[in-house]
Amino acid sequence: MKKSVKILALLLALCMLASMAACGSKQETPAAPANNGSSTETKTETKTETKPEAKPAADLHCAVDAETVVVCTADETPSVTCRDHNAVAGGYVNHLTYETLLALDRALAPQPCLAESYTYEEQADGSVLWTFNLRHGVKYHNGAEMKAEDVVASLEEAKVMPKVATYAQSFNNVTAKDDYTVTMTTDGPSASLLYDLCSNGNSICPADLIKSGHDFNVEPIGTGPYKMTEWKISESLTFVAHEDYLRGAPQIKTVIWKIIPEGSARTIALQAHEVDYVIELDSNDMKLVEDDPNLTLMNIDGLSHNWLTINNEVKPFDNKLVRKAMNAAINKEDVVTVALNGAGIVAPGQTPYGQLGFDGTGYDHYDVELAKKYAAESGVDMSTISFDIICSDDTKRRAAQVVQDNLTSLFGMNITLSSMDLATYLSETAAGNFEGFIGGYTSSDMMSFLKGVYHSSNINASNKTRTNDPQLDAMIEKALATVDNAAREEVLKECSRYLNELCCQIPLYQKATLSAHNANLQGCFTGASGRFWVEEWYWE
Amino acid sequence: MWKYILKRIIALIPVIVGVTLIVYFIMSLAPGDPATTILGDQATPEAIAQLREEMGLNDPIIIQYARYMLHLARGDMGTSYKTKKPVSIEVFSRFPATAKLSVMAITFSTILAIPLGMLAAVKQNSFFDGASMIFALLGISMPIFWFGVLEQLLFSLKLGWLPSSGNDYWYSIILPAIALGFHNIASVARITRSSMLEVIRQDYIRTARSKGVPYGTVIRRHALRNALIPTVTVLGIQIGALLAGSTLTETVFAWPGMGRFMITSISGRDIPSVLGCIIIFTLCFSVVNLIVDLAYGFIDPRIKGQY
Amino acid sequence: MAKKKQTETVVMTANGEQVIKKQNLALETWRRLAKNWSAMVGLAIVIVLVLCAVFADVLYDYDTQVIKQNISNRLQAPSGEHPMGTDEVGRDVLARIVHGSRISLEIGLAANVFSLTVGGILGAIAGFYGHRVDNIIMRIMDVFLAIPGTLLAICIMAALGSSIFNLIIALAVSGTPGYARIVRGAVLPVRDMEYVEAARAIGCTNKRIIFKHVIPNSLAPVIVQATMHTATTILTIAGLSFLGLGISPPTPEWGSMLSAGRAYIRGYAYLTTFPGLTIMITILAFNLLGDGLRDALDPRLR
Amino acid sequence: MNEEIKNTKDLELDIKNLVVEYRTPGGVTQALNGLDLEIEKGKTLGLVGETGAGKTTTGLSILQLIPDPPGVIVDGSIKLAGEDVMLKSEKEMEKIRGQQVSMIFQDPMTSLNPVMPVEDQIAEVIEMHELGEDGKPISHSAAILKAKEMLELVGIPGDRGTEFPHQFSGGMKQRVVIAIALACNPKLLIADEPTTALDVTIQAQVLEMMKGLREKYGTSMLMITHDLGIVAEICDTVSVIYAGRVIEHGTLEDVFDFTRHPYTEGLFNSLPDLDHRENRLKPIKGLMPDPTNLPKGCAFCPRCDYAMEICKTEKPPRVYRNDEHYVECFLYNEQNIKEGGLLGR
Repeated sequence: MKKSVKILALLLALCMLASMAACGSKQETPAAPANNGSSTETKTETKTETKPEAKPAADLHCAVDAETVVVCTADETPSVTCRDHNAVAGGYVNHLTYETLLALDRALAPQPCLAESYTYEEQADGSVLWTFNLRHGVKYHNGAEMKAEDVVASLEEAKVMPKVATYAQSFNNVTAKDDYTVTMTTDGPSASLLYDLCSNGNSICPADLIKSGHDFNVEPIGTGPYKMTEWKISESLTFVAHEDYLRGAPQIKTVIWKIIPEGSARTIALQAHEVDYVIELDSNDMKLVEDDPNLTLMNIDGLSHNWLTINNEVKPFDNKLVRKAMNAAINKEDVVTVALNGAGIVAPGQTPYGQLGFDGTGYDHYDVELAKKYAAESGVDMSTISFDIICSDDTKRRAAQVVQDNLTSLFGMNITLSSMDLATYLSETAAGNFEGFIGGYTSSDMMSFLKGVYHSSNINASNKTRTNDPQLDAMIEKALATVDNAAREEVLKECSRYLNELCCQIPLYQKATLSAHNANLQGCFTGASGRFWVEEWYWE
Repeated sequence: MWKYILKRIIALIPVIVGVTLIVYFIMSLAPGDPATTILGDQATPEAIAQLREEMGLNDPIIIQYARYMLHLARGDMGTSYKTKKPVSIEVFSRFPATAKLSVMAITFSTILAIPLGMLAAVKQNSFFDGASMIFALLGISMPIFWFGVLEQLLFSLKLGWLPSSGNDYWYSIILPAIALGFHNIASVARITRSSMLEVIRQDYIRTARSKGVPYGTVIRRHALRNALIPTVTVLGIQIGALLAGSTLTETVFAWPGMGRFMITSISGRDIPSVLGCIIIFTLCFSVVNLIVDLAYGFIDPRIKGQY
Repeated sequence: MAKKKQTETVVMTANGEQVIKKQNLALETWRRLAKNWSAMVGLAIVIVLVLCAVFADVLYDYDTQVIKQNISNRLQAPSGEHPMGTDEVGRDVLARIVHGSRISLEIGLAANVFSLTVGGILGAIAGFYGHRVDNIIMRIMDVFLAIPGTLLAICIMAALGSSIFNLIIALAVSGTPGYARIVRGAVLPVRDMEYVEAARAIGCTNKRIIFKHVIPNSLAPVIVQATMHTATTILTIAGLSFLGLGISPPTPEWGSMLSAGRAYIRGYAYLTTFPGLTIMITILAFNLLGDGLRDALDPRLR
Repeated sequence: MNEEIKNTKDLELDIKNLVVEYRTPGGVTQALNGLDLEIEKGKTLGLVGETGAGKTTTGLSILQLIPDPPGVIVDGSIKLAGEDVMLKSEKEMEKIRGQQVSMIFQDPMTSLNPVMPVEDQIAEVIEMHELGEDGKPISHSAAILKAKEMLELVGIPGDRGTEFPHQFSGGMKQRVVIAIALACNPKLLIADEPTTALDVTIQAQVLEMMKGLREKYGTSMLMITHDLGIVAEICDTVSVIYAGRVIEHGTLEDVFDFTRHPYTEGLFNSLPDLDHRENRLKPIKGLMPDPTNLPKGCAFCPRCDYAMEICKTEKPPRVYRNDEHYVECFLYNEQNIKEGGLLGR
């Protein structure tokens, strides 16, 4: 026994030595002084010229060096192409390598990106012709210049790729007028076109590569600020700066994109300075990060709107008053506390708060008396209701437990919870084989939210309450056809109020986007959509 | 001996067919449509239909299975639903990591378990016997994901000795290998102990002692090798448990292996990938057990002649 | 001739002793077990667990103390009132652990009984009839054995969805081939023993021979396996919970408590420590008991 | 009265009042119950008795290899060439085992390590005890050479030494065991039923060989057996053991021709008489007493045709017929023992 303890100690000691040695070698990686502009004056002719670089890196406590950021995320992207996945994890890496004609700005409004400007005019047949003027001199990672034919090829490919085709429905007849002008048409005025063009699925790639069957999953070539150099499956992706990037070469020259599935392991890695930036911080670790002077926490109100979804086709949930009674009976504050550990807000309406067109008027908040009143009016004996809530992850399970407790103690409803894995949950809920579940929808604009969640055409897919309300459908379609922002906002607000009254489902919370990074990493902005801009980061 | 190996390899074929059959049908009958799963919460019905068609999910399951097996017979494990890469690439790019982890874990547990089991047997019913068995059992008693997190907290965060996750340095493997190996100490130590207990009662041990050989030497020279035979068997069987354990360990330590891939494939209903993993797991398990059977020959001359 | 005669006397003598011993096999086993302090510790813990399970309702009321939430009281550190603290929705952890023993033991027992029945019968048939039957059954079992048990359970749980019943099925299916193998292994030597030959000679049916002779003689390894497998089962449940395939809340199952608590491991370590220790001690106890039983029942070490 | 004579004897082995118990949770087994045994230098003693009488325990006691636990030597002394082995340390015992005393075990099938070539097993004992020509411990190759010689000596071609035990027949394995036992020319050889597990023809060969070797090296021998034929063949003196005690002892002639104890008589009657095959065998009735619960008086009395009341309650005293020959039985006193047996022998 004693011997084995000694051996173990020795082994550990060896490891320590080795790790120290490795750290040393890490710092020796030759690094150009870059734009930090600091401490370059100590440069000498000796072999130790890299030393001045090593020092700041040590001070920064960065994982690798002052030109590298190690980003860590929960899920590996299924693909590094832009059109062969629709995963959030894939979206993150797409933002590094690809760009789109338009891009959402920090306030989630579409702004020109690869397109310099655009115009539109209504045609005689009622359709609308859009003209996009492309930027000149935009270079791909392979050195080629972006031309209009690339846009045509990219958008046409998007239309046939099932995983992104949803975002390629609004436009038709994409044509290249000249090398720097692209036109396309929409069936009537379309507000969604601009948002659709911001989607990763509509990223622009070189036409010749698309035609020759280039494997973008091995070598993703776009115009984005970084190009991928290595993909160690299940482990990490490495990106290096695209020196010809249209907005100038990024300061961070290397981005290592690590995959760590476990939340606690991500926080540990961050605290141990193995990584510099954690995209999905576990809400339980929020306080730890806050209390750590070496780390910065970013807690951004998110767009993910989450609810207790109830199947409106199932009795007695077809009764609006029953739904309203349940809505008023649930203590959402408790849900936020328990499910999110406070990292989020109570949803103040049936539509996502913070987006153009939100209106909370007519929405009932937690109110036991009101709940009892609705219950009495409904004519349904609430204590006879029994149903099952499907939850597919820990957060949802925690939320569901509060819901279960509230409804049981107030009305004596009989509620069971069932855990399902994501696949089962998605299929079962889409097919309507459920009574209730904890679900959500994330979208960066109100229109796609409303269309996805409530339009009758999405029954058996994303309209899981199975709401089939012609009046609502009409309002949503009207909003989609309203290009003018102010006018559209009015339609959307009306829609929000209508939904608050209809109460198809029971909003619970809007999850915050939590991320954390080394306090010395600067320029980190995270938008409400969870989007961030690595090309703006730098060490200080 | 080559004939024997060949026979064993041929015997593998029905096992592989059986395994794929079972898993294919379990996965296909599972609720959860691969297309819906890939497209997620916000998919439109048209997109789902389009993807299902593309993935060939509209045929009857039997047809799908037959098609899969025909491809497999030609050595083609199909294409991952999720990543659209060939499953063989997906699996074999992760296999080395899992193999490395398993070998390290087995090595770690064997190095600790065999002396532990030996000493416990020699000092049967003593305090040391009980204590060492309890120590060995600790590993099997702690849920691996809990033990893993505790390891990370201690060695990575508190002491800063070892990286908490990933596979960046050669020593990244230490923590996951300990977590995984610790789990197997008990089985190996236990079987070593009980076979040792049996061996030290054998007549030839008495013969050796009657020659005047010191007890310690008797144990090392005569008892150990004989006691190793059942231990090696257990090591072979442990590979199965180890591969299963690797799914959890790999998740906790972000180890880029097959176990983690299999879990995500199961939850993504990525049937070709799941089958690919299962086939590799089965092959590994069978090949390791074949090696174990061959190893008997080297340990025990009596068995050598039987191949 | 002389030699033979004497050898026979000797055998009789030896048998005489064995006969006496056989009558007291249970007692003898118990005596040997009682000598093994670690096995006794294991047994004591198992007894405590069983008592917990039986008297759980007396100790804590299920509806008001085990599943009833009290958000204002959430994440309380251990204190006199809540010796193991409260969880993320303010439930008493101790109360849940006590009631959890019921779930864990129930599942462990049910899964084992199922595996044992199916696996035992299959193994006995295979071992007893031999040849073709044996070949067919054991090849099928080999297929199941080739899939690591946990992985099989994961697949089954994904397919069936999570409920206690499905969990039992998943664990039972993955445990069956192990039992089949053990029982077959125990039956094979018994099959050729003289008393079975004798039973056959006097016209006993095969079924009768299996139930009267073969099964009782396979008992020892099966008892050991059952004890050990219960431990494995509890551990597998914990692993499944970790992957989100465990038992749905608010059912107080240890594995799901540990798994749910791991999110809080940094700030509220007791949420994992207590369920974790409970699982650990339980598995330890079952293993100690199993090891002790194995030693006690092993005729070679007698 | 015999003390002086005894002291003048040159004893290789002298066991006095040896008491060995096996203490198990099931009870205390009285394996040896005050056993006395003497072997003169160069002589062979036959230790005869049924299985369970304590014969093997006697052999193991001499080597101090009683499995402990559960075996405990409670009382008595064991002297090898005058030195008490009970006082020796384990280290000293290691020097004695294999060199001064070696033992041949009952079952050659299990007595050899199955995973070690036989020459290594023979060489091991040589390496343990012998010095090479340079005075340092003998080299492995020299030991192997000697081992091959030993194999030749017991009638096995030396080049078969690299083979494993499973490649040998039972008789040859026993030869290997004997080669191991004799490799270092021990002063005392304990042979525990060396031929029981062998075919009759092989038995004779092995016995012949042992006899030859004994004469060649002048080794003393303790021949443990239940086969009276072997005793007649090879032994100088005989001790009959029953329930852990010598109940009759004498020279071969004393015991065979002047049998006194009813148990010894019984043993002889169990043998078939080839000259008078019409005579029925007369086996000893009953079984050995339970060693955990020995009768209070004479251990043999429950099976004895001549048992008297006193036999049940008191231990019989030792009665000498001559200097060597004695019995422990109430049937005899100093007078009638010399007058010929009650048993008609």
